[in-house]
Amino acid sequence: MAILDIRNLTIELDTSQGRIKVVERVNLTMVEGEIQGLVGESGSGKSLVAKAILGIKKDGWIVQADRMRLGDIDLLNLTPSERRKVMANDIAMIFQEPSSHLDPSQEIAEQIEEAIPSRTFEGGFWQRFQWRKKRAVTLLHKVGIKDPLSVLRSYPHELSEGICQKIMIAMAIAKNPRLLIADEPTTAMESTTQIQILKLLHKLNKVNNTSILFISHDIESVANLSDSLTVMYCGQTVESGTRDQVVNHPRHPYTNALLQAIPDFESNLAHKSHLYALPGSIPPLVHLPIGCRLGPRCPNAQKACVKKPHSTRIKGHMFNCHFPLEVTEDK
Amino acid sequence: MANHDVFREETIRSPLAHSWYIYQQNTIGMIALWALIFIGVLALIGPWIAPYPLDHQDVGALLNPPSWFEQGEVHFFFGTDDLGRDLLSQLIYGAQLTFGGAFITVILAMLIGSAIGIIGGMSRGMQASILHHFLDTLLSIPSLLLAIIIISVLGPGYFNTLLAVFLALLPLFTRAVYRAVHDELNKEYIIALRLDGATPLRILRYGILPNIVETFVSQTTRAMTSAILDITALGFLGLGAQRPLPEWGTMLSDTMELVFLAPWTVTLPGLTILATILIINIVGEGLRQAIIKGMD
Amino acid sequence: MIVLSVNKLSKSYVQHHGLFSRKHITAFSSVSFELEQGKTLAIIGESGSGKSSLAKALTGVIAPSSGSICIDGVNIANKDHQQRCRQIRMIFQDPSTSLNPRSQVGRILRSPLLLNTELSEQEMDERVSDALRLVGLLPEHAQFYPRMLSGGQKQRVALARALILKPKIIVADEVLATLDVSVRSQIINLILDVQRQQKISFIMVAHNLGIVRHISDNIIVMHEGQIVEAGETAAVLDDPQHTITQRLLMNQQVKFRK
Amino acid sequence: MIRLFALLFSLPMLASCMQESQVLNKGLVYCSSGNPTNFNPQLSQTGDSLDISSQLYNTLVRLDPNTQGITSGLARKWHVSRDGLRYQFELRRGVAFHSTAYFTPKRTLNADDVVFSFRRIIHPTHPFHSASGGSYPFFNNTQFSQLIKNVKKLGPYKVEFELHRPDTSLLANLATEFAVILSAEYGHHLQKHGKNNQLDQLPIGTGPYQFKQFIPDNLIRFERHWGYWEGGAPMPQLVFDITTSPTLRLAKLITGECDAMAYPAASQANVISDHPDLLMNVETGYKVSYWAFNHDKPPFNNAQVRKALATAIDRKTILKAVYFNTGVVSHGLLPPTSWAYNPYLDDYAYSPKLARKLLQESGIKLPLSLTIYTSSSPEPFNPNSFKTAEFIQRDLQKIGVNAKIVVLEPHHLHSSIVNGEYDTLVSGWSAVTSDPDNFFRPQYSCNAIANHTNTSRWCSAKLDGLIDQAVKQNRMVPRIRIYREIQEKLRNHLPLLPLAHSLQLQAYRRDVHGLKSSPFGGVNFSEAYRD
Amino acid sequence: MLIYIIKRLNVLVITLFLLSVVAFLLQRQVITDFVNTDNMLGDYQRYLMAMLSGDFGISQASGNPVLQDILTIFPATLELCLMAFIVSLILGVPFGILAGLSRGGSADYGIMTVTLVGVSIPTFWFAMLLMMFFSLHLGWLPVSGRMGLLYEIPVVTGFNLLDTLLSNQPYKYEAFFDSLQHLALPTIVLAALPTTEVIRQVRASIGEEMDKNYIKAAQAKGLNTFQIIKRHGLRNALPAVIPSLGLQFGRVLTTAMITETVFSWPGIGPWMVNNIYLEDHSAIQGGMLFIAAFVLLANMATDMLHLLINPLKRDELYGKS
Repeated sequence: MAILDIRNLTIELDTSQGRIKVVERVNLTMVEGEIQGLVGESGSGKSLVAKAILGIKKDGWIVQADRMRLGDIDLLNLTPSERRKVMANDIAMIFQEPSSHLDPSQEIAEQIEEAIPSRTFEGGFWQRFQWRKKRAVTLLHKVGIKDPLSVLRSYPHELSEGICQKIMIAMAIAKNPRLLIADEPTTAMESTTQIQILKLLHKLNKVNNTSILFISHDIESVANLSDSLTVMYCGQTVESGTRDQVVNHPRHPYTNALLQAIPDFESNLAHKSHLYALPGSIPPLVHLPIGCRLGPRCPNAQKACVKKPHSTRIKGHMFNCHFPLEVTEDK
Repeated sequence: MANHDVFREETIRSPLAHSWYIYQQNTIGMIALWALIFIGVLALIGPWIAPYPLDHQDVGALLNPPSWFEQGEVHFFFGTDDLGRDLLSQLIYGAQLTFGGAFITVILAMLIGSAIGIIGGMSRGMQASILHHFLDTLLSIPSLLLAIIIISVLGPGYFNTLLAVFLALLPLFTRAVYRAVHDELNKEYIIALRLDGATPLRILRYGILPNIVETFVSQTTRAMTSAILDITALGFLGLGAQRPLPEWGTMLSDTMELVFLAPWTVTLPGLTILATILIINIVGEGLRQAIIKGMD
Repeated sequence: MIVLSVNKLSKSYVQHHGLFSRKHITAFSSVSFELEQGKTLAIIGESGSGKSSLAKALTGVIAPSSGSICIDGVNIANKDHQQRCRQIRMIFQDPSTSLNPRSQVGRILRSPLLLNTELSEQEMDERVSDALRLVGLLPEHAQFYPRMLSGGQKQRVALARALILKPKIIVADEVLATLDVSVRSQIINLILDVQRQQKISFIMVAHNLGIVRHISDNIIVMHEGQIVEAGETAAVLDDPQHTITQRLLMNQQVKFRK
Repeated sequence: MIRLFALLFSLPMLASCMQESQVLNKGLVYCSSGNPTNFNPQLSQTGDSLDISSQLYNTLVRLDPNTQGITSGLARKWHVSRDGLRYQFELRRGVAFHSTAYFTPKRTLNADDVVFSFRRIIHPTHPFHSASGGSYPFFNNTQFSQLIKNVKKLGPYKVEFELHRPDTSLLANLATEFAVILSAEYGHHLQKHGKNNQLDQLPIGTGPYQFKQFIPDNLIRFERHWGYWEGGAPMPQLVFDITTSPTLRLAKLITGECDAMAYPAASQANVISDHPDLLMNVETGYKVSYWAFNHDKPPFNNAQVRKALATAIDRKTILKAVYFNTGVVSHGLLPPTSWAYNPYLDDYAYSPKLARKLLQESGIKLPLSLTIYTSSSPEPFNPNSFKTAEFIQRDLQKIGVNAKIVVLEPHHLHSSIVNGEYDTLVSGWSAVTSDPDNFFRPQYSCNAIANHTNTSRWCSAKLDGLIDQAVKQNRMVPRIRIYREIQEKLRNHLPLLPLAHSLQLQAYRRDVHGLKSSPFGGVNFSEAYRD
Repeated sequence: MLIYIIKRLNVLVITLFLLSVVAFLLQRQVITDFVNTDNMLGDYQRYLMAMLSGDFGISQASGNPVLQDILTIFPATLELCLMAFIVSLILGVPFGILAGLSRGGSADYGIMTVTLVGVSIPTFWFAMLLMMFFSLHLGWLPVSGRMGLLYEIPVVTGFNLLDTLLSNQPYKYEAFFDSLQHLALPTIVLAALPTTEVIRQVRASIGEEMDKNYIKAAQAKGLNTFQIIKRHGLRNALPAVIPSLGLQFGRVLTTAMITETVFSWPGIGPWMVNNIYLEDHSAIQGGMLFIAAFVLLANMATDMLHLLINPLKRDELYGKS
């Protein structure tokens, strides 16, 4: 069953240059218990999608969708307070730069305890007093923190990014969420720490069967971790499908370019030879091209590309391109 | 290949020109700017355009109310004071003393204070740190208090007031510029410039100064308001300009005894001070915003 | 032909703790290596391993405590920026902070020429245009201010600034880290082209081993200010000897799905 | 938080509703104009000390407010010897002194106290003569010490003043607020403890109120003297709120913080009379403001020059602009209400043309420059000396005389007067008796130069003779004749140009009754109350 | 912590030292006219010793020791300043939060316009306007002084509000309310400046904090706006306001000197101005050093407080800074 089902999500921003469609008709479907990767470079709108799911809105945002469901809950028809309740109970989120997402003026203990919902309490009332603290310790243990007591007594600035991210994850799993959104959780981290966090997410998925929406600009780590992938470019979905479909048989030139840009260890690319690169750069929000937004950079672009391409779907492998790539052999 | 043609539509303006462009969109700011220019012009040519000379006393028109009152007369637009002096002329002359005096003081303080700040900011090590701590402490004493302290040494008087305000403003500029320069020095583009082999002077000219314009603007407007407030306050306390100099604060303290008889002699100079400071604040805030916006 | 030889280069500084206690901190010590013309040397290591400080010391951002940096046999360790910058140039990690937001691209590029050459106005303009073309920009970009350029374009300008004095060596400190993948390849290609055309040696501080493997000829692995392993890239990465290298490599290669 | 805020701001409003207060009805507040230098009017001549005098002290004789005649005070009756050289006073019995925290009297008033009070002034060897500086301005100005030969006790309640020469102004002088009677017992008590200065700082007198507290620049607190010989005052408490700014004094009067105020500014007269809650007493003051020429500084010793300058001054405008018409233009030094006033004196009418002509004829080097010294604070005789000086400056400019105004704080001005630094001086005189002698002697006599009241520094033996002759004469008609002659002389010589006589204003709230004030300044709260 | 205090005190002492030199020169110039310059150092030494032992000399005007005079009148000023601070916090914090939350909105616009006028209005004129309106026109509030003078309250603390309550007069509550009334106008005038400053600071601080990531995280946790402000926003925003309060103290004290002059509040302002008129030099320099030292100490104290409250800054106390 689909834990998350989004149809034609469109997000518009009011800016001084007028209203801009930063996210245009994006579809996203997640099966329960999977890790779904959402890949895109800067300006692709992937974080906006996450915020739209969470329902965090700012002034000047217009969010529209044909459908937006979390399991059996219709997210579109909720009052703000119901929405907050859903957020509090069913969705958790972890972010990039975790230390800045912790309140600098509070000890970790306080913040974790705030994140532990009362509904998860089990046991007699006499245990209530110490319960949250115990639970906090257990949670920290779960995310692989070796000295939970001293961590609980610390302030965020005294801890490393890796520990902070683990704390964020601990706070996320405290409420047994149905969906965990990880928005660039490892960006700007040491590679050693990155691996720890990724391993932890992987373990959570495997052990608790938590559904994870993994958002990243790094197709390498996404491809590594996820069961299925969605690739976005400039607010449009370009391709989505299972890991195998997207990574091994990309149909969209953009996905292909992303994959080619990684000089893999196993690839037989000649040393110091040119890497495959799309020309040009990502257009700024105020100068988005019409039609297929990759158009000006696409090696296969033709006249037809000024129109928005229809999506093609083959066995759950969806891609939006006028001139898709041929199916390639397994790499 | 690059999408430069997309940017073609936008004419290439320097960040400062761009800031100015942004400022021009700010209607209130533009009105305030024109008003500020108007006050500046008044301060400059006031003596030539004032309806009456400074020492003109019309014995036949003592305490005339402003012209919009029933007993008012048009040729004394703002009315007269108890010596039959035209209030409008007094205020125009006062612009030179209050606004002009503050302006010159601020400009001098800016030049000298910034110079010290730049030297302090560019030099590293012990002396800079001492300067820093000393300024920090000195700045915790407000400028008016500092001015009062200086006045208590120098004695009351208009020139002494300006001197006191000048001395009180110095640390303000020095510290702000010192900080800004210090911050700039650690920026990567300054390091890059240094790696280009640039001399400190060149780093200052092309690297640092264009990037601390905002500091100059905000400090200058801040200093301007505080200078006017200080000059008028000292005038009001009787420590600044003395009668018959029509410094606005002095005018106020002088007319205080007429508050029952001729309220306009109190309200009009006060309103003038308020309006002037308001205008400077609006312009300053507008410019600051525009410069910040012009940066991105 | 060896252009750069670094011998026992060290950097340490004193950090004050309160009034009395002070601590000697070593950024790196006794670093020695050589670099051939037209080759690329990659420096890898965990953060805090001193690789960034080493890059800075090489270009003169910070002064080394001891040791020598010889370019063509001349020690430049204690020379001023003017002498140094004709030989060795630096590209910073983040182009948006290393380009003066209040200067036009043209002026940014001209400033090293102005300071270090005796060229006429016209010649300088030509050099600027050439440099811009070389990095894939247009001469018109000289009129632009950095804020009008995209991240990739800024990095190109930074590269042009490094190239404009025709140095022998360019030190690039994590220049690829902040770029988007699709743009990153462009810059890598550009660097490779420039190296081929101008026979410039590169020293690249990087952490993506895939890229390192692709573009570098030699590699230095640093840990806690020391070189723990060095050699030809392929040799080191295919058969890492030191545990640190092994760990770095392992982290890069964890596969969750196969 | 919002509730707290609301509470905080409602409190003052709430309190303002509680007008009916126990305390407020048991006291009066008087907005006085400045700190008294001491609490003994013998020692000073300022209005602030005057205001205190009638609360704390009594005098031997008093001035009847209606007839301006002399009536009895602490002296029940008095007798003047035929030759006018001996004055005998018979004292009232059972007059109690103040009993305060610092002194408890053991006896009532007797002749010793009178002898003590006056001997202190006239005998330089008296232990208290130099206790507080040894300066007795009023008595110096009236040349009291030169007049009195001796003050003798004739009996427990009988005192005799022996004079060197007859002087008809003696009784008037003794009726002033300066000739107060101190307690000899208190004096001896202090002397025993070596605290002589305290006599004038912590006062003991016989007046309706006794001293309680003094906080400089803030307040003076008096409490009712129950044993007052004329019966205790209606109010238990009297506070002087020391407020230097006349604007603030009026503001306080309007808000009811004060019940009466000292010296309303001339500019406020209309506001006060228009205000529904306020009342104003207007009395012709025995005050004059003048423009004095320093005879020590040529060319101001030249009568022609003085006349030229005098003709240049438009006094009517000064009266209008500075006095707001609360006064009259002065012709000669005396106010029109004085019996010695000379109505036939022709005046220096305003005429710049004539002034210019006179100045040219005077033969001095032109253009002329001069300084005008003046005080920066309002004075009883001139609400705004500086403004007056500004008008004089303007008028002088019209005849081509360049005047520079030097404004000084009162005590700085005083030292300038002592040193004679000024060319001309805008100042004035407040008389303390209605006797014309009190105008002429301080301003024109040679002795007064040393007392710094003769600010023109002009000295004429002939005029001195006339002034002395006038006070020896106890018949009215010849006296008037002498004074008229004096005025003629002064008109011709013009050592100073009298400018204006100000009115004596006294403002108080409508609900205050029984307030007494005198034309010479000073206020008396002995019968004042509020309903 | 100790080291930090020592560091701060060091600078404080240096500044006061410089001020004392100025004060000394002032005194010398007037009294001895630089007659014997050679004896300068010795004189200064003696002068400094006297200062250190709290001997500021005798006021020529009052004849009392200067320090005694200052200590008598200073509580009045302090009372006024503290009241102004309380009011400025009570008003400034909620309005600042409101403005900070509705950045760019109409509430923000309105509040910021008012604060702009607030910083632009000359104190003395504002005082006169209020006096004209509330006292003279409406007759609601008294124009001057600390308390109706008919109330006789013994001085214990020097703070009138406390003294009235501590006294055993039968009318003590009446007197208390009367002092409150007297405080009202000067407090409003004096509070104008710090209130605008608090509003601006809180607004900026709240605005800044609300943009921070941990607020987004709290939103993602499902907390509502009120909870977020209460639990996270204020906790982080308010400490940032503290150091500026310290700076404000100096400004308020200075403004108090003007306000006191207008409302004839018997505090340090009129005292100081009067002494400058009278050229009473020992009083001037005593007052000057006292005020400067007080402002600097107050400043230091708030900085300390800020460091103590803010966990991020606490590290600076032990070491680096």
